[in-house]
Amino acid sequence: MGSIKQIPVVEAKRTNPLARVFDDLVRFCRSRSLFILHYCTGCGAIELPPAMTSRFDMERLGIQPMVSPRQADILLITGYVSIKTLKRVILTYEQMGSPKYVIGICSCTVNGGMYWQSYATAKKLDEYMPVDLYIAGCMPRPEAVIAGLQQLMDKIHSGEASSWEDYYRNYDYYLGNQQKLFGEDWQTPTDVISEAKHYDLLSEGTLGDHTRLLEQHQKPLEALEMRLGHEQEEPAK
Amino acid sequence: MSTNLVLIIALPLLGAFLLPVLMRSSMAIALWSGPAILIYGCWIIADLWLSGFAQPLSVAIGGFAPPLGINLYVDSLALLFAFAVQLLGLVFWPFTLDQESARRQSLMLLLVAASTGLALSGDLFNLYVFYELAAVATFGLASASGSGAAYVATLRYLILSGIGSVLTLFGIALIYSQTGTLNLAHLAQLAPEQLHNSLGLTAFLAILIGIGVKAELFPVNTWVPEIYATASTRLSAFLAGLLSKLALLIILRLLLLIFHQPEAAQVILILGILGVISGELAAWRAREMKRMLAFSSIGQLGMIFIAMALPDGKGMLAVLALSLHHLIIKSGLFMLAEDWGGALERLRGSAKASPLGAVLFVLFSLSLVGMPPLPGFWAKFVLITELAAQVEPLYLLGLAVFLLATVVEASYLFRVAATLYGSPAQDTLSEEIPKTKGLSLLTASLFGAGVIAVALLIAPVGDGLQAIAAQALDVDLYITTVSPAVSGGSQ
Amino acid sequence: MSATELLIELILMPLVAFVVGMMMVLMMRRIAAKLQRRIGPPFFQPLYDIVKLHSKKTQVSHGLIHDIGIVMAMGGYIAAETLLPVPGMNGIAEKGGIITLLYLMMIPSLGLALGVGQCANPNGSIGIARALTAMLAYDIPLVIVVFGVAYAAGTTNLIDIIAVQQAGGFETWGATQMPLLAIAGLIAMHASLGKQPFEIYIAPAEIATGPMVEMGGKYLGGLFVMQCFQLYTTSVLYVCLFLGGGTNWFDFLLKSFLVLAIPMSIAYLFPRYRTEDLLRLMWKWPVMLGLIGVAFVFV
Amino acid sequence: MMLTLLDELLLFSGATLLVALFIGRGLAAGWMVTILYGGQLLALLKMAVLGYEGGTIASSLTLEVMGQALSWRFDALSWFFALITIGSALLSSWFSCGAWERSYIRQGGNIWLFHTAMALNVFTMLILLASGDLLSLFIGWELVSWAGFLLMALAGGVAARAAMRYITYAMAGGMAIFGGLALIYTASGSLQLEAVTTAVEQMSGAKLWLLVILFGGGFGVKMGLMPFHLWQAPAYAETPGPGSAFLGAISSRMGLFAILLVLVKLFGIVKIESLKVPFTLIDARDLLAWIAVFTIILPTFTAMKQNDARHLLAWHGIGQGGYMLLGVVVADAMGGAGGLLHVFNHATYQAALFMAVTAVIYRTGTSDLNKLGGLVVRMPLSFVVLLIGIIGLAGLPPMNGFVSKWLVYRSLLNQGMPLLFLAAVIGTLGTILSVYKLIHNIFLGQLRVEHEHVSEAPWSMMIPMLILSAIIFITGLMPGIPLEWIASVLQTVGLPVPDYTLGGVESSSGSLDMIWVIGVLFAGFGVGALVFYSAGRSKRVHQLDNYAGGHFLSADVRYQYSDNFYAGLMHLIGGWYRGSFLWLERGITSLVEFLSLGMQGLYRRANAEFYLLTTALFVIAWVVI
Repeated sequence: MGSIKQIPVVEAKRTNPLARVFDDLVRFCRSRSLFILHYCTGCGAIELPPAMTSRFDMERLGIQPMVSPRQADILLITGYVSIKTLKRVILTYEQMGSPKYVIGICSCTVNGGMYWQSYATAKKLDEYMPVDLYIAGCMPRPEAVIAGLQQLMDKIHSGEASSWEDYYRNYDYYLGNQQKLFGEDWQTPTDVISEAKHYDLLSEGTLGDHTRLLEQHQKPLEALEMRLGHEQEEPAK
Repeated sequence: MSTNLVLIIALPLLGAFLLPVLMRSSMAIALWSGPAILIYGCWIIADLWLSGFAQPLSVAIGGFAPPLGINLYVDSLALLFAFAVQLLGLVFWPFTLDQESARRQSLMLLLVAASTGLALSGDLFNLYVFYELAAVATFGLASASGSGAAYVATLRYLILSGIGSVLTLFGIALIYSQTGTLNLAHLAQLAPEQLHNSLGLTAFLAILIGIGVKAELFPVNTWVPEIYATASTRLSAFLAGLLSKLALLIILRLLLLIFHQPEAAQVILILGILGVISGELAAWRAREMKRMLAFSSIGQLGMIFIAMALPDGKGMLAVLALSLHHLIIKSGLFMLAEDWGGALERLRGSAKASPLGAVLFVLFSLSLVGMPPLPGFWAKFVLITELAAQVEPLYLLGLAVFLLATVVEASYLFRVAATLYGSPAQDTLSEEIPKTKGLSLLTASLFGAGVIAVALLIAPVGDGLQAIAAQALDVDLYITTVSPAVSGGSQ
Repeated sequence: MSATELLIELILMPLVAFVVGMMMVLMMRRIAAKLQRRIGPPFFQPLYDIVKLHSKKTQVSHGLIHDIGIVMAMGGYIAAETLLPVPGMNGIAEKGGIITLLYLMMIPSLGLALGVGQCANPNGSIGIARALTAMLAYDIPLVIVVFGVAYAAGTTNLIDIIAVQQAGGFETWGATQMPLLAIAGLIAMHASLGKQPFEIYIAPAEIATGPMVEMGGKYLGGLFVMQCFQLYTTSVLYVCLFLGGGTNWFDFLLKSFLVLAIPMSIAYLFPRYRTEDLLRLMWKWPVMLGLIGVAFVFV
Repeated sequence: MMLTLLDELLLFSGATLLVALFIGRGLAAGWMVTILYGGQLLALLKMAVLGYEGGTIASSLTLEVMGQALSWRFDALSWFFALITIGSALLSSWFSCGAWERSYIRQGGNIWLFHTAMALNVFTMLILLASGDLLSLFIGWELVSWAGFLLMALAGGVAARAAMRYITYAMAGGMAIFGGLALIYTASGSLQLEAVTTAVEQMSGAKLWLLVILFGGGFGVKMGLMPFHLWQAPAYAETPGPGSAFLGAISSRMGLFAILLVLVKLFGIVKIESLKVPFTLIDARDLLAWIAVFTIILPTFTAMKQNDARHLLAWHGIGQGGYMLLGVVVADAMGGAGGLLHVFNHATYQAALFMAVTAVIYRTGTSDLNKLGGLVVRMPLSFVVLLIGIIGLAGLPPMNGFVSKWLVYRSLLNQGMPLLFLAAVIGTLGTILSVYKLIHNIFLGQLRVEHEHVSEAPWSMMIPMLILSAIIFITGLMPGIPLEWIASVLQTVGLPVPDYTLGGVESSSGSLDMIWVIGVLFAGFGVGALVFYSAGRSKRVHQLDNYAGGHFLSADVRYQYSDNFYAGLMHLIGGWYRGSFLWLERGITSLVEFLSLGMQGLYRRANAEFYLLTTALFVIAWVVI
């Protein structure tokens, strides 16, 4: 059960003062330029237009909407997540570029809210992906949303908002929950384990029974590297 | 020597009548006599040529001097054609021997004799007689294949050339009534006063149309496709290749010696143009090798007529070149058609079965459409330079038609070539694909070799032709040769 | 001039272009905000975005061509800047001339097209197809305009073109000499910026920002840099062709920003044209104006 | 007798033909022929003085037929074209050796016929280029036409049909030239160039018009000028790979050579300019220019609609021919240089492009743009070659195509021809669109499952492609190299010469120095790379790890955009493709059909004697009246 508290925040192990300044600058820029991908499930989405447009104007905080997960920093889940939806949410989350942040809006993302009895709804979002911030309420008003975003900005600036690393560190746990929900043969196109290696975030929690289960049926999805071989089995007819 | 020259007409004639009798006594003699005669004829002419033949000569028959007596006029042009007759007679000789092929052989000899006569005779009436002889021989040969279609075609041919003869005779009669002589040399003298009028012209046109039947002149050539399609290819080759040229020769002589009037030329030009258009266009849709060749030879003859129509003998060289070229090419093509008769579609992919035949076909076609440096190109080059030199719009029209016709010609000839080299259709089995073989292929390759030889030796050949043309053009030479007594004007 | 001076110019010109370009991006977003009664982003927002994107941890690449495409997109413009004379710096403008400049400005889009192509995302491909079509649309009036200006000046050398305009002050400006061409050029330039109503190839809601769909991190950052250059190049080119270039930096920058402000303030008031409508519009009015303008040049 | 250098070259070429003819069946034959082409190239380079100083080298073979003197000689013009011819022949034949040859034989192709046809083409082209008078020009012309026919037809099937179409067009063109020849002959009494020039001097407008139309039309057919362009694309596209590379590179440029020789050198642009089109403001030169421009635009936009790589390229080949003619007829210093330089450049990149496409066909077995994609990860070198090629074809820096087009644009600008300028640029834009479609649909986008195991083309095919790419880039960087030859060509045909530098062209009204331009371009790339690679390291992902609106992608569902690539554009201009020329062609064909039916009907009538009598009566009546 990985909640944000238990994760030690890794400090950049640098001694060069210039590097510190640079890291600080980078964190500052990250906090002041946030591209949102709002995954508009449920009713919370209705609160975002006022938050973006002339009334509250997110852009003055450097926050602007984006359309594709590759471009986005924040994944905004604005309401209840049915199981079908959750698959897409996870796919989208894994396609986003880290550092990435997840914000759950409305009580449905916290505990299922009014869908508590529903057989088809994922109750707790943070069982399936690390969530940086919940904005509770049904639905929270734009002020609340803005306030939440500002809180996130502060966390980013101070460098605590690193829960995305948790997804790699405890991937086995999250995968386990996902498999419980979607079945044994669950697989996303993104090869999280190799990414964990790529960011050297591989830790004891990354691999486990569930990842082993995954590797049994996982179709190979390693990238198509350029090849310069001149020998082909036999040219096409 | 003069007697020898008479022999080349007399011997085949004799042979023609004796052959049926001979073969009753001995097959062998009968088998070899015909070729022997022809070889002898060739030898005579070759000998005459090689023994420094420079000046034309006239041979009086039966000792009466022209204009009273009849004579043979032998200049290099006539000699060339006479030689061609003998040689082709030999080449197209029906070599088997049985009852009806004996008839064919004697008819062949008859045809050779008559054709030689046509080439040499210097007398209008003789020309007519030989012409009739040739016609008779042709009927016999044409119907010899014995199929119903052949008989029908022959009948058409018979009627047509019959009426043609009547017209010719009518023309000759007119001339005689006007001048009282039929000797060409004599007529040449008298013509300027007595024949350069509407009557003379009528006479000429009557003769033109009459003889035009054999010369495949439009529109009296409607017999051509049927005959060529049904008669034996060797005969077709002989007719298309040689006899038409001899008829041309007659018309040419008349035009040069007697009737060099613009109107005459104009008629020939118009008919020639029409001939080209009709022939080439008709050939474009022909679905059968022989028919296609027949139509294309109509077109070619039309071109020759256009050349002939050029004023005061400018086209002489072109006529000569085109005729000889067509003679060789068409004979060769007909030889190929002997095995490749029938629908063109049958030929799909037969290049595999008979590569040499296909190559020869392509060679002949290329020369026919006038691809340099093959001889056909030079012949056409001579023609169009002369045509372009004319100011008369009709000639320029002729030029345009000629060029367009060549395009059409190329397109249909090479459609056939593409068919030959195309991959055979699935439904036809390989054994169904016709092959060119045996004698005909040999003959065709002979002609092919001839074409290539001419292409290589084009420079000397060209000079030779120019010399011949110059000699043939010289009217005074003709007159003085035939009747030295009479100098220039009338008696 | 000496090699070192030239070298300094060649380094300085792209640098200036980048800085000014970022300000232009800011201006653009501010204008948009003002038109929508918003406050708009802070002053350094463009810088924040670029730094953030380049400092992303994940840099998703679809292959070497994907990377090279971005490099070409930035590099092409960096090269183009050195052919674009600014007050006091001519770089190698006289070695290329305006035709070369126009073609150099196609290199970035070609590079981008290649990069997007390897992303194996049909949205991107569709976006590029539309972008190239749009190029076909606005380049036709653009070349008419360029022809008119170059023919009027009797040279394709931008330095000379500017000199000709500065000869007699305001009267000899291209805009006053050839007003029709200036208008046509403005429309073509607006279209070439790929802003509303001509941003069918971005179409976020339809094809997920087309070319940018698979671009994250430094890839998107590269495109942001490219956008700065693009705004700068386009407006400065227009200034050089019609507004007599710049005698000093002040009026040079003033002109460039004003020129850019015109299409920007039009852009955010309009929805988007479909491709064929874009073509129809571009091939009708600006072309007509341009041709008439060229006719005037000839008489 | 003493052999001149030209004799050596022609003999060498003939020898190549004989070798191909007699020992062309073995597998080593390809290499042997290639080496012999190399020998020809050397023999040509021995004549390099022509390319640099000009002058002529005569062949010792002369002929005298029926009063016509035939002679053969080389000058700068011939040398320039011969260089391109032999160069492209050498590389194409090199490309065809080894791997390609084997697969061609395995697919039932006749390699012997192929080598022979190639050698024959080169030989005949050299003869044409060497022609010293109009008659030998015509002879060479016909030889080239028929040799081309052989090369186009040898694949059989579709190719044979295309070749038939070609030969009909070519014959029509040839006959037009033949007619023109006759007219000139009557005017000048000889076909020697000097005599013709003098004869043309005092020739009436109408007659000159006729000549210009006949020759322009005749030569235009081989160039694929409007409206005689229909035959070219299918004919070139269906030729076996290296053959199409060779044909696309040089074959149709023979038309331009002849136009340069006859219309530009003999007649002179000034003379042509003096021919006014009645009731209009334009003259014959403008007419040619406009034909050239339509030849640029229409085929280019037809190419955009092609779905087969080879057809697309072949259509572009037609379009690029327009630029050459355009430059030549504008005929100022830059235009002439541009037109001629484009001949060289086009040869290089067109050959490279056809080879790259052939390599793709060799590996994947198809050139259908809707059946490929994503091959860049499997055939990167071919991709690079194709990329360099299309940059050249589209005329963008830094490749050589840009320089020649730049020169043409500049000449149009100097001459003040806005509409032609505009049209030329439209052509370029169209080219950019369609070449992006080409490279995207073959090499970019999603790799198909069946192409997972494809590998790069073998070296025997790769090396010629790389050599060509190198040439494309180097002549783009230093256009001065070919411009030096072109300068002497321009002098030979009597056109003004631009003052060129190694890097481009000097001119008071704006000059070009590619060395600088490319220098800064690559410096820019360098800076860009610095910025790019200074940021964090990239993570390669699989092509299926891709944004699809939250959809899970799988290999069995294509996620690729290739068909109807420019849908938006086609919404507008799709209706403008009327195929009018096709319609025209069909119309003419069916007209001939109809007439020939009528004629056959005429001969099928039974009552022949009726004709005879009517004719007889008619003519007699005509006489009497």
